[in-house]
Amino acid sequence: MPAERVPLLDADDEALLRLSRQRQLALSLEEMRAIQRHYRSLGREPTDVELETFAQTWSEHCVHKTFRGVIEYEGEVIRSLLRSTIARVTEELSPDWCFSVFEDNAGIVDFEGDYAIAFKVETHNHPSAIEPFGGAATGVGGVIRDILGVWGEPIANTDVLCFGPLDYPYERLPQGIKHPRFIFTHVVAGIGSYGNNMGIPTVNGAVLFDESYVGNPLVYCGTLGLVKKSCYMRSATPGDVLLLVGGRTGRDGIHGVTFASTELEEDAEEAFGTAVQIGDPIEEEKIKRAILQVRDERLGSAITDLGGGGLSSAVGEQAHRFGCGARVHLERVPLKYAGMKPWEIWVSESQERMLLIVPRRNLERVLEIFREEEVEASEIGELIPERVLRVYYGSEKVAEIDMDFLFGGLPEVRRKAEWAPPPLEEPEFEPPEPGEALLRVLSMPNVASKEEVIRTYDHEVKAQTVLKPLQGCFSGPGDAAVLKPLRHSWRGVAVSCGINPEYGKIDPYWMAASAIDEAVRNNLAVGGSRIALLDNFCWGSPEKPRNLGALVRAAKACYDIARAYGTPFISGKDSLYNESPMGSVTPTLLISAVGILEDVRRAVSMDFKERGASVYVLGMSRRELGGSQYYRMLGFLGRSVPRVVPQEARRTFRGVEEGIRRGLIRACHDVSEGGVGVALAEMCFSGGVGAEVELSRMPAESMRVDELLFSESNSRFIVEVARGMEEEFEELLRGCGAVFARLGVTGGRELVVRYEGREVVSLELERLRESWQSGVRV
Amino acid sequence: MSPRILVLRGPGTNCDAETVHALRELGAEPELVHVRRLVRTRALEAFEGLVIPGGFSYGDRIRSGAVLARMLSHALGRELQRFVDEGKPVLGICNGFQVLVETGVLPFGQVGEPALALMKNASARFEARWVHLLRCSDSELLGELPEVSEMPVANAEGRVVLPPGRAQEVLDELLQNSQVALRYCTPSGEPAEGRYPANPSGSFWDIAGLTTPNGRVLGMMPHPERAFSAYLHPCWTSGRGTEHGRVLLQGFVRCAGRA
Amino acid sequence: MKWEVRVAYRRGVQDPEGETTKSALEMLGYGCVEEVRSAKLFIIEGECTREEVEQMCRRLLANPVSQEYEIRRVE
Amino acid sequence: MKWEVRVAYRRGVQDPEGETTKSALEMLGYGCVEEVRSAKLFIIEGECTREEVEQMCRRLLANPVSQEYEIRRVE
Ligand SMILES: Nc1ncnc2c1ncn2[C@@H]1O[C@H](COP(=O)(O)OP(=O)(O)O)[C@@H](O)[C@H]1O
Ligand SMILES: [Mg+2]
Repeated sequence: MPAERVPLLDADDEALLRLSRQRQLALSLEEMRAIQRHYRSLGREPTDVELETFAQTWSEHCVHKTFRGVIEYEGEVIRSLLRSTIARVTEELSPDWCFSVFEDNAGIVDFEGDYAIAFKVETHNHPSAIEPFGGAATGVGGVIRDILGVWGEPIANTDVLCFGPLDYPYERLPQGIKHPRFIFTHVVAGIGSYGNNMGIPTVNGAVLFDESYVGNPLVYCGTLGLVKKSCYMRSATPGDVLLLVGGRTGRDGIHGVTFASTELEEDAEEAFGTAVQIGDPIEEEKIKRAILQVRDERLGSAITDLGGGGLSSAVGEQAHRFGCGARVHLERVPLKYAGMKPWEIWVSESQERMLLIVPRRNLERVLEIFREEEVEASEIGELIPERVLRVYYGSEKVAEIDMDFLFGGLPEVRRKAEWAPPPLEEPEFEPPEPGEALLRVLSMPNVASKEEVIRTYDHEVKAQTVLKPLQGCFSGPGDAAVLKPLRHSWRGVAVSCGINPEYGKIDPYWMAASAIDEAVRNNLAVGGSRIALLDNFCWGSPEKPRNLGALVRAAKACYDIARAYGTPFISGKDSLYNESPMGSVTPTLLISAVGILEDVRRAVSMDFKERGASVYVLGMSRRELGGSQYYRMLGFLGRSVPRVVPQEARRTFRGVEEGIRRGLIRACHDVSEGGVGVALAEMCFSGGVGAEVELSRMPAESMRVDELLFSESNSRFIVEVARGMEEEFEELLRGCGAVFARLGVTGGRELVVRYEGREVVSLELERLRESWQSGVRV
Repeated sequence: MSPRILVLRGPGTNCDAETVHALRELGAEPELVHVRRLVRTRALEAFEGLVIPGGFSYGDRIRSGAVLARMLSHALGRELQRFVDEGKPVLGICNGFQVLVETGVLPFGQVGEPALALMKNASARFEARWVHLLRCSDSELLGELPEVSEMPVANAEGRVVLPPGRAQEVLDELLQNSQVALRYCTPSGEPAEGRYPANPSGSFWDIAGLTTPNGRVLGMMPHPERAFSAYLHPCWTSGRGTEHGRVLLQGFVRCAGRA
Repeated sequence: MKWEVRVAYRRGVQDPEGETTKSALEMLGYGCVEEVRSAKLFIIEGECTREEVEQMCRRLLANPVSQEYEIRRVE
Repeated sequence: MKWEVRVAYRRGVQDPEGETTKSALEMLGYGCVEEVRSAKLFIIEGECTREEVEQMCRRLLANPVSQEYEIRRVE
């Protein structure tokens, strides 16, 4: 099965583009020309294996051309958006507790002693659009391998899912697009199946609905891992063996990377049918055991997952990282079936495979470990001192690529970005009755209970989940999960997320600011501190200047807010071609946060605990209902998007952190979608304890009662303070300079809300809960 | 004396680490052994107790527990039968329960054809939630477990099905021998009577756990190792955490200590 | 040779997958559906005799308490 | 009327259930088995037309990207 020479030297521009398209290379004319120039200088035609290597290594998915390229934006020239915003936060903060940031498959922060925590979030959008079960399942499998790829033991999963409305009319679905309900049920089943089978608890996430996701759902999958710093091996040298472990290689998943870097079109099913995979979690479970054994015996010198681009990227990137080259023998790769071409073997993205690099003296023992777990392990080549990638198939050399060109020859991408505020107006309307409105907001799909999803995920396997996604005796919506990953220590990890694409429709800057704020406050609410962030951008094509403008604005907010909060980014990812025949997705930024608790026994859940305790609101409420669930329920978007005032927020955050540390706070819930009204209702029915509050006491701009109830201003919390502790608590908050007010007391079987003494809401816990539970049905 | 307990695993077993940890903390000497190795060494005899933990052995393919069960009864059938006959304690948790049913060991202690089935939950879904359990037998394996206890379930196939047409007959036999050890119930201890979510799987007669007639083999869908510390309980933040899983496992370890 | 083994719930045993499929179809507006039952199929290739396949069913593929099986030779 | 819908993964898509079944059968000593594939069956009763059943398959029962389905009228 020989490699093919691809005639490139004499091709004109049109022919170059045709070639890129026909072979699904997703390379631009500029890039094709660069390759052509390179081969002209070599005086020979490239092989198909070589061409494929460039397509993979230079794909948006692998090198983030947009984020690292040049962007012209409002007269400004940005060189590498990534370096000038996201990574800059971490660089400037340079916290000594960050063990590894941006260079590995996952970000890693110190935890306790020799232990560190790794965290990574990925997306698997296009595969989930066409094969939702397999796409989501392999999304989970893939991000777990990212953790294995830093020698980490996976300890928890997260998932954030964005779908079209579940009641979307079938008649309006374009050809080839699956109904949101079909996608929803199968994505949830896929995520549950992979995590449950592998025995990794799924502890945090979110589910959102918006019309723009009908043609292109978003599936974010995250995994946390436990890393032993003393067993973190990254020091490969020439002569070390390349060991391919795990499942067999097949045609599946070919061109997944270029698929992810292309817009979804009507014929996507046909064109990228091979990108579809189902996944085998049991295979990955076995691999995990073997890898952890290799880790504990310190037998490897490096490791990486096989994800996008398959062997071509994994081998190339590792060789590059260690400043050497590699020799690979493709005929040694175990195949699922005969007849695969060398280039197919080289770029296949078959699931459940990892690449280990092993000093030759350890090889025998490593192979024995894999045999014990019944996992195939094959020596496919080795690292070599020259900076060149030599790929063989039998005796034939099918590729010889200069590493410096492969990793340095990519023409700089230059794009234009623009942004103008959309022409939006603040609505004027007769406010509905507040109690009625509260019940309706509680059942809005984005607010309503996701219990039916959450319970199909095992969130307790490993017996480390101290705060679960559903909290309180009556299963309310927790802000963050808390894990206790070490047997010998009470130290805990808090995991949370923040996401609100509604705000992005008004201004992506404030959407990003709000997402960071939400992720951080969710984490603080359970007792997390020393928080690190991950960013995941899901955007429409960056070749549309408006999309790119939105991206620039969001990235700038990431810098401004994270810098002000002192929360470094440790990892992230972008997925930039989320387009379907129905247009671009709403720009969507997910921020995930990981924090530390000194002692999990101090963790705080969001449910009200006892009668007669004091209820406080922390933070300033503003008249900013643009993008709120309340407006959405009434059919408006508005324009007064919630902003963030970092200095003010930090004072509130300090109060919460310290209040929890001192044990003054018995219950804590962040105020997010649905505002104070929803937060209070959730705290009541989760704990089975009612409350009576007076809204006029809220520190707020002047506004109507319904606005007070449903404004989604950032950086706010509702807390329950134990009886008798009020004074100490208030003193603490004053000391922090935080804005706050005591709103009322807990007790009874109802939520009673007054405004200047007049009762505006009076609802039984049961009714509140029922509304909340009626929103999303699987 | 600390009993040696074999904790069996196969590909896809995934609750082994916490199970081993729990047993060790209770003073036992757990040893985690891969089924292939057990088949090679046939060392079952050397242990005082056997635990088959939860998970998805062989991916729950064909039926949950079926493949691991066949592996046991085919390659180790005689050893397993002897272990059971000698009255050494055996505990199957969740997937382990399914395995014991598929080997035939539960409910009548005979390696062979299964006499009942654990089928897909009535909801047709995997489901993770805490349940209340009614203690219905004085089997030593349950230790000091109170009349009503709390533990979490997490499974897709936990619905006990007795042979259709003969269900009542078989149930009567089980009851006569006091083999129904645990039933799903309400917080106040009334049997769930099939009602969701108190009975999360739709299990027949609310059966959550069964023993052999001599009470020495226990299979249960709920996970005691996940109810091992108060801070794993969903209401611990309200000061209402319990440790019923620890209590139950203590009973098992004590029993193994005497074996 | 090619055998098809079909494993289905015995009558009288609840078939949750069939039931949820039915209600999902109803939700989609297919009022015509009266009942849905689910079953599993194993397609086994190889030189196996019918007795061997019978045995496989009894020993592994079906649980005799809740399931029944049917064997068909297709090639 | 009674329809039988058979849904299976397309060739080339991994079938872990089939693979595990094969190796379990081998372990039990059935050396004759060369390949096992798994599939799902839905038996739908009711006055539905073939077009309706076709639609059910496309909308709910199968995903044409990774699976193929076959509809048979049995009664
Ligand atoms: N897809 C999901 N997977 C896992 N947990 C989820 C998922 N969706 C929501 N959750 C959990 O449900 C709880 C409430 O989330 P959510 O409804 O988004 O509330 P809020 O908007 O108040 O943060 C959280 O614990 C969250 O982790
Ligand atoms: Mg929240």
